[in-house]
Amino acid sequence: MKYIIAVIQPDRLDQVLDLLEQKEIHLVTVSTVLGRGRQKGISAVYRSHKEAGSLLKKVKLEIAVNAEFVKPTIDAITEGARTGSIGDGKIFVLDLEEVVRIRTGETGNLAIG
Amino acid sequence: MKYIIAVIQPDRLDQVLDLLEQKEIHLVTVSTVLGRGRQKGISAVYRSHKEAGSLLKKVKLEIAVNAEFVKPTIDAITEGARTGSIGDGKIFVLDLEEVVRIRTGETGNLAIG
Amino acid sequence: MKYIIAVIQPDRLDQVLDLLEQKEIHLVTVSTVLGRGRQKGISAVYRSHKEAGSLLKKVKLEIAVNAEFVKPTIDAITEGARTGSIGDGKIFVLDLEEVVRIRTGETGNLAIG
Amino acid sequence: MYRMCKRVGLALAVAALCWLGSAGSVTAQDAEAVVEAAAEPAAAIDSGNTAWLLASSGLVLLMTPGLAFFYGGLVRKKNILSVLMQCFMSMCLVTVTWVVVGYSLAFGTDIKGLIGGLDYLLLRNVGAEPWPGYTIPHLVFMAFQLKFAMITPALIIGACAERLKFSAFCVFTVLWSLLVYSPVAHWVWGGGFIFDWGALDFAGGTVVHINAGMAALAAALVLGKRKGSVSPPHSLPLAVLGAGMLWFGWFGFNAGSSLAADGIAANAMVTTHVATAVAGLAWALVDWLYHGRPTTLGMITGVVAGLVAITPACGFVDVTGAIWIGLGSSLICWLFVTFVKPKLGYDDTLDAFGVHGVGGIWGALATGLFCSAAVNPLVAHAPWPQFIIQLKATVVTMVFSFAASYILLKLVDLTIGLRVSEHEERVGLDLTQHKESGYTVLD
Amino acid sequence: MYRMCKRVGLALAVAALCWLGSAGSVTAQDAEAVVEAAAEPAAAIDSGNTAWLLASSGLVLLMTPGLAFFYGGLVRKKNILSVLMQCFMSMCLVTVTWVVVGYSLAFGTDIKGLIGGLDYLLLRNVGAEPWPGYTIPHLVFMAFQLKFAMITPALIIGACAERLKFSAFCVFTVLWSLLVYSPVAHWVWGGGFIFDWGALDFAGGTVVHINAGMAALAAALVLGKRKGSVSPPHSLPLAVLGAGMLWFGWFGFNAGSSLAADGIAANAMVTTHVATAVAGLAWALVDWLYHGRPTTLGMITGVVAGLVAITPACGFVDVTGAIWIGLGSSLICWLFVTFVKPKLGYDDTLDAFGVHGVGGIWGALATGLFCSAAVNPLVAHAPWPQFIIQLKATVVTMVFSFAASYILLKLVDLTIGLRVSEHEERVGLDLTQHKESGYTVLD
Amino acid sequence: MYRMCKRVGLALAVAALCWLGSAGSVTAQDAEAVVEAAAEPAAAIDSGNTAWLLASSGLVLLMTPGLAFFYGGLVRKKNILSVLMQCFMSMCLVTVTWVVVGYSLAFGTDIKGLIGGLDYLLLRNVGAEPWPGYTIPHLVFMAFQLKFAMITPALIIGACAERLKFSAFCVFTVLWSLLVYSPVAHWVWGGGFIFDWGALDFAGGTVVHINAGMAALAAALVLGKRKGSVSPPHSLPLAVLGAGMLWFGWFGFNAGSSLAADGIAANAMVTTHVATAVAGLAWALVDWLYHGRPTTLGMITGVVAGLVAITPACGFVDVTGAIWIGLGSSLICWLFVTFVKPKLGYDDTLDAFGVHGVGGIWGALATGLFCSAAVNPLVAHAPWPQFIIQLKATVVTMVFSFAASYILLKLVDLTIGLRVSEHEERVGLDLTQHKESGYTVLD
Ligand SMILES: Nc1ncnc2c1ncn2[C@@H]1O[C@H](COP(=O)(O)OP(=O)(O)O)[C@@H](O)[C@H]1O
Ligand SMILES: Nc1ncnc2c1ncn2[C@@H]1O[C@H](COP(=O)(O)OP(=O)(O)O)[C@@H](O)[C@H]1O
Ligand SMILES: Nc1ncnc2c1ncn2[C@@H]1O[C@H](COP(=O)(O)OP(=O)(O)O)[C@@H](O)[C@H]1O
Repeated sequence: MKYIIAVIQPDRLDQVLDLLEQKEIHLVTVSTVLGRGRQKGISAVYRSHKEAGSLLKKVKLEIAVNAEFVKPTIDAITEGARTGSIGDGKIFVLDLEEVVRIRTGETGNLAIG
Repeated sequence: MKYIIAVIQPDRLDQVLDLLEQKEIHLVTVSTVLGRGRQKGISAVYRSHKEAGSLLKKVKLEIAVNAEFVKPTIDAITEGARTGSIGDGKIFVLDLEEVVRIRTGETGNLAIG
Repeated sequence: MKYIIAVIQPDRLDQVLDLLEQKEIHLVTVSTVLGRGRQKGISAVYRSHKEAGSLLKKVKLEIAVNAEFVKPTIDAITEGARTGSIGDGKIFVLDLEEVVRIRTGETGNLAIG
Repeated sequence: MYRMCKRVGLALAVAALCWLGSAGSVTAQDAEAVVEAAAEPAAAIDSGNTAWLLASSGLVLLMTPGLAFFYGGLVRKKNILSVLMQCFMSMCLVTVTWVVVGYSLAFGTDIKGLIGGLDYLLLRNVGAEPWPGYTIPHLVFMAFQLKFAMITPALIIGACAERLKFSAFCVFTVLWSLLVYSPVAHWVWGGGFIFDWGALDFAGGTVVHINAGMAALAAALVLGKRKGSVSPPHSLPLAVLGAGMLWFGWFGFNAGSSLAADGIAANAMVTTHVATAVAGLAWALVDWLYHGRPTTLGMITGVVAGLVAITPACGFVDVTGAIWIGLGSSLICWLFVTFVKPKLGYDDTLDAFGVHGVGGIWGALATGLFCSAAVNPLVAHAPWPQFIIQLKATVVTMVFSFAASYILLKLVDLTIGLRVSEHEERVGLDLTQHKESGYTVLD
Repeated sequence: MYRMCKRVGLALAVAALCWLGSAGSVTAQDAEAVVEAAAEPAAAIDSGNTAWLLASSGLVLLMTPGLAFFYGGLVRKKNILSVLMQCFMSMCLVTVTWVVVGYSLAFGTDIKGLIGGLDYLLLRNVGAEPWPGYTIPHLVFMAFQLKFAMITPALIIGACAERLKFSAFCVFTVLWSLLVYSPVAHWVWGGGFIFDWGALDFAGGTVVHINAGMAALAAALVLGKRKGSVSPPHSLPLAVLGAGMLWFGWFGFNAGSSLAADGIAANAMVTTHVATAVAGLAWALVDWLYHGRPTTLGMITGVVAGLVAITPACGFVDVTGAIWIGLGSSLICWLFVTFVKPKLGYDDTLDAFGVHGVGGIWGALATGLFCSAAVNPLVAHAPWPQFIIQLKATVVTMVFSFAASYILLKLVDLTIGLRVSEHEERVGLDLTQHKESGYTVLD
Repeated sequence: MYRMCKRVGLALAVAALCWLGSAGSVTAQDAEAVVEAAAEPAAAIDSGNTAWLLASSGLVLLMTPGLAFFYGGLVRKKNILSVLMQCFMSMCLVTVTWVVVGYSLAFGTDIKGLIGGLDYLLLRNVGAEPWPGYTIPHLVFMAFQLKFAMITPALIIGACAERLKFSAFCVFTVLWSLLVYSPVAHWVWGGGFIFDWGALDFAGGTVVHINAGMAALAAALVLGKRKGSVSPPHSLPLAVLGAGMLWFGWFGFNAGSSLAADGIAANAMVTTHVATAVAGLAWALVDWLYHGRPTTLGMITGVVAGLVAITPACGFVDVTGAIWIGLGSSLICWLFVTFVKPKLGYDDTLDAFGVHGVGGIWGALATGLFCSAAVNPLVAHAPWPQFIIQLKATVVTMVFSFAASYILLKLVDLTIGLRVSEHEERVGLDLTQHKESGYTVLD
């Protein structure tokens, strides 16, 4: 089982979620983050005081999947989130040792979906 | 050492934190997330425009523990967060290679607690 | 490759980001979290009703790096975030199996930076 | 009632004239003379007084949104809209009931001191001619009173927040407005029996605050406690905004209740302001002493407690009286909320009873202690005898409001149910009662 | 125009006097007599009327910030400042155009019924002397009208939110204010041809709401749809705050339009309030029936729809008329927004046309159905004939506003471009148009 | 002072009458005649003027909460309550000091041009009778002035935000209000020596803005810089809300300062509005030119700068003057904040000096440049001679306010300490000074 973390542009979220849905990956956890990357943000100005604006708003997805779903997941995210310009984001894959479904107490491959 | 990530219903947080406390698991990091799961959300209506409402508010816990604390942690979360209805959430266990306590520079099992 | 998660005091963020920059670690994902740790929070009072205040505002950093950057990263965070008083936070190091840069589809060591 | 009001109005006019002119020493003859002079020509509309009452009506209108934010900032994020919606619904519903029949029940020709007749049904006979004894159009008087009728049921929301079913709220508000508010308004202001006793209530200590406060207590008892632990206010800045709007609007509430832009209005504005400031200060200081820090929520709660307590008194007491009333209100409400409420164990979510009820009772009684004929010639009794009258008025209002509200609440509970399900409470009222979220998380 | 206004003013004064005095039965002689009496001494400033108009000007000023929050709460977080900024910019820009020449175009000496002359260029000849036929300083009349001129272009923003370029907004607002608003204001209020037809528009149904609504429709069509999916309101509490400020300020808008603190103002305040409450209630109920729950956004939308529709009518109809107008407005706008708009497929982001346009059209027509000389002697026709006049006025305003706005928008589009780039739309207007973020995430 | 005020009041009344009547050409005889006529009957209360002053008092009251949000939106999330709390505390504390002795020091019988006597201690002798020379109750005048006294110390908060100890704030505010505000108010308005020079300050350019601005500068210097880097505003929408409330309330501040609903009030309202709009526009344009984008914070800062600068002038200049004053204020403040402040290196957190101080100085001087007897007959000098008087008044106020504030701040610093510990600053003032959080994170 793998734990996939992806950081994407906020406005691509709907599209990524749709594509994941199409590939039967329903279960996702989403949160808002700030990212510093290669993308240069627009520097803000407050009463002539400039703010670097290096931290940009991004959305983070976390998806736990069985091994066979890793590729479809990465594909769906890549397809949905790619705009081709800097700032599109990254996908990180970590190993996941165990999963427990709180409602039933089920564990492992059974619990993940 | 393990890194435990749990996604639970927001209103179960207090109970889970209490139970963790009872099992001497004091150190926890909490954040708010949105989750898409089996639970069907209530679709919102804005001037007759319907919003799917598939992303529901959840709370995410992150707890780094030594191996012997994995089971008590999972038990506490399961007990505190279970309502028996869909949407109760999941617990994910990842392997944790190293921990550093910033204040002291201590590492490993010492630093985790 | 490693996936480094650090929880620090909110007001140390700027300093940590600067130090990371100096060590050529540009790419970071930041989010706000609440932490329960050894630090005792200030209990709040609302119309004479006391709130424990055990959950304190913290900032979480996530940084994916190649192996050789693990130490510099930990050093930068430790240096920037340490105040010497309780609540300074922790650094967690997890193993990272794969990285994908969404824009280009590159993977692995190439994609991380 | 008509005649009575006219009588009072003239007396007031006389008094005001005398007071403004020669500062005191009203002789019976003076009064007679002026009454006659005043009786001769049909009282005309005065543009200045009308201007102030139009402005005051606007100010009091703003108080219900103000209250919505004061309350709304104190609940959880997931229930913010339910509070705002209930406040706005109260504005809409009560406008309809008031215009249709509520106003007539309150201010129509008195029937045995108990209720007004149906002369003003659907605002029949309510037009641009002066409200008897005053120099403002009857329609303006009606509109001004309407704003009071609107905010009173909204005050009760504070006790029911985070668990009241919206449909139950609507039904209860309609019933309460007609069966509790209008009668009490009639008794105290419309020429009813409490009015006849000579009870003083300048701007609504009994009619608005005790009335709503007792209903809130009944509601907290009938509804029961919220599930789970108490949550901190989700946005204190919103609550502070609400408090600011309330303070601002309350000038219309209190100084407008003079029904003229005159010396009494001036006095009401000053006493209102001073009592409020003293009360805000006092709560902050007690928090400071007892909890080690002055809290913002404490200060704005004190501000509201001061506004509540000075309401019945503002046109009858001087600045010294206002200081004592403000101070007393803050201390009494603070003691109540800090020590008594936790003992009693009911869940008055936002202290609607603890502040409006308790502060209102103090204010109504204190009016009897500090009122002075030097401030307002309508004050017919010396402080202590007046206090006894105030006590009677207070007790009657308390008993009636509590009992009637309790019965209405039970009735609603037995028919359509008062409380949302545990699941709905958990998910939040915004989504389950209104299919909306207050704030987005993403974007 | 001057003379015309004077004539109307005197007639109004007469009528008001008669109505207040003997409630009806105006004979020609009475009128004559009073006209003469009134004509004799140069009409003086009345402090009460002036007080009300000063206060009303303040209230109407507050409406543009109110609108800013009503609209601002409904957009995405990343666009909140763009909405607030456009509203404030509208206040600043229109103040300048109005003072320089806009006021003169609207209220200067009539030229062939089409436009005002340049007598008031840069406020020349606008001083402390009374506005002809009234008892308030000319400067106050000008300032009161200015607030109307300020908010009207701000209403259009609702249709363009989340994609309009800021520079284009500025240019369009200046042009529209001078070339569309001032002419229409002149036709209807300044002695122009619609005024001559005898069309009734007490406080701006045609001038403000239909005018802005049609421009909004044109803007939605010219601009095209937003990219991506529709987002829920980022902060409904902000929108509710805006609605509360609008309701409060609208009292100045409507009751202030009597230009005096008199019975007509009282009537306007009451009808405004009642129509608003009924409309808020109605929208909530239709949502309840159709969507299963009453929504907060629905209720405040209904409130605004009610305020819009009663605007032209408030000084000419009684409470019963107000109830029907409020009810009708809510139902018609609800049907429009729910069924018609999705069919038509244009992207009127915040329903500026759906509420202000549609509600304004209903209100202007309904004024013809419910107006009554018993309420206001200025009503010269029976309902049906008046309806025909209203219909003509409405159609003319609709056609002119739409066509002129469409041309202006196309012009701006062809020269500097109306719409931000897709990238800017994605990142949000706050950062790309104003180099700012509404809210911080950290800290 | 009493007599003096009476004299001025009568002169004003005369002037206003003449101006309204025959537009200019006041002969000495006219004045004499009217003075006598006016002197004959005891001046009575005018309901219209009183209505406007009651409303204005309400409007000015709302400005302090408005300021609270304007400032509060600009600080970090963790310090929002500290700002709101200080503003509300200023309202409460100053009310008490003002009623007890502050008002008397400012407006009591003049003692050698330096300070008022104790005739009004605890509002003794302040009642419903007219304020000498005017037609509003003395109590209303006192209440109106009280709102000015309340907001002035609150303005200073802007320079101290995010690091001032709350206890120090309280002590400083009480001392400053009595030892700095009341004297300056006496000198300029209460018949003191600056008043005798003939300095013009219609609504508080010197008394409120220069006074608070100089104290803010002193505070920034004494307190030192904040730790760490500067943070962006945590909620610009809150700041915009505050700006909207300020603009709205400022109408009461400025047009209310006429103490009547007359032509001067009308002029004040119009000049205030125009200067504000021009200033808002100007700041936005300069930002656009210099930073590439017009910013929302820039626009609302310009709005406030315009309001500040027109304050002393609004009743003495015409619209053209207002345009120049607004424009000048925005440009000067912009230049100061952009280039001068960063050079000087002190940490005036929210530019209390940069906007209120600098804008106030410009406004006070510009009053001397643009004032005109055609606008207000109280203008006794031609522009240039008047400018010299204004200059003297400005310099004296600047020196006194800075020096006195500096001394008081040092005194407080040496006794109880002005600044929170570094740890407290890090954690935030809300939690450490008030045991509260502005917003919840969870739920
Ligand atoms: N090595 C990393 N560790 C943590 N977060 C990263 C890393 N690389 C990228 N990110 C996240 O992804 C976002 C997009 O990265 P960026 O470099 O701007 O785009 P791109 O991948 O297209 O070059 C960043 O803002 C950051 O939040
Ligand atoms: N495989 C997964 N990957 C990421 N998040 C998940 C996964 N499964 C569940 N979650 C999170 O847990 C929440 C609850 O899951 P859900 O399926 O609704 O409940 P249950 O576990 O009771 O069936 C989801 O909203 C989502 O945030
Ligand atoms: N074992 C852990 N699991 C998850 N989060 C932790 C753990 N230990 C520390 N944290 C996070 O780090 C923060 C700081 O920890 P704390 O114990 O207060 O400080 P210190 O490390 O200086 O003793 C906590 O508030 C919590 O968010």
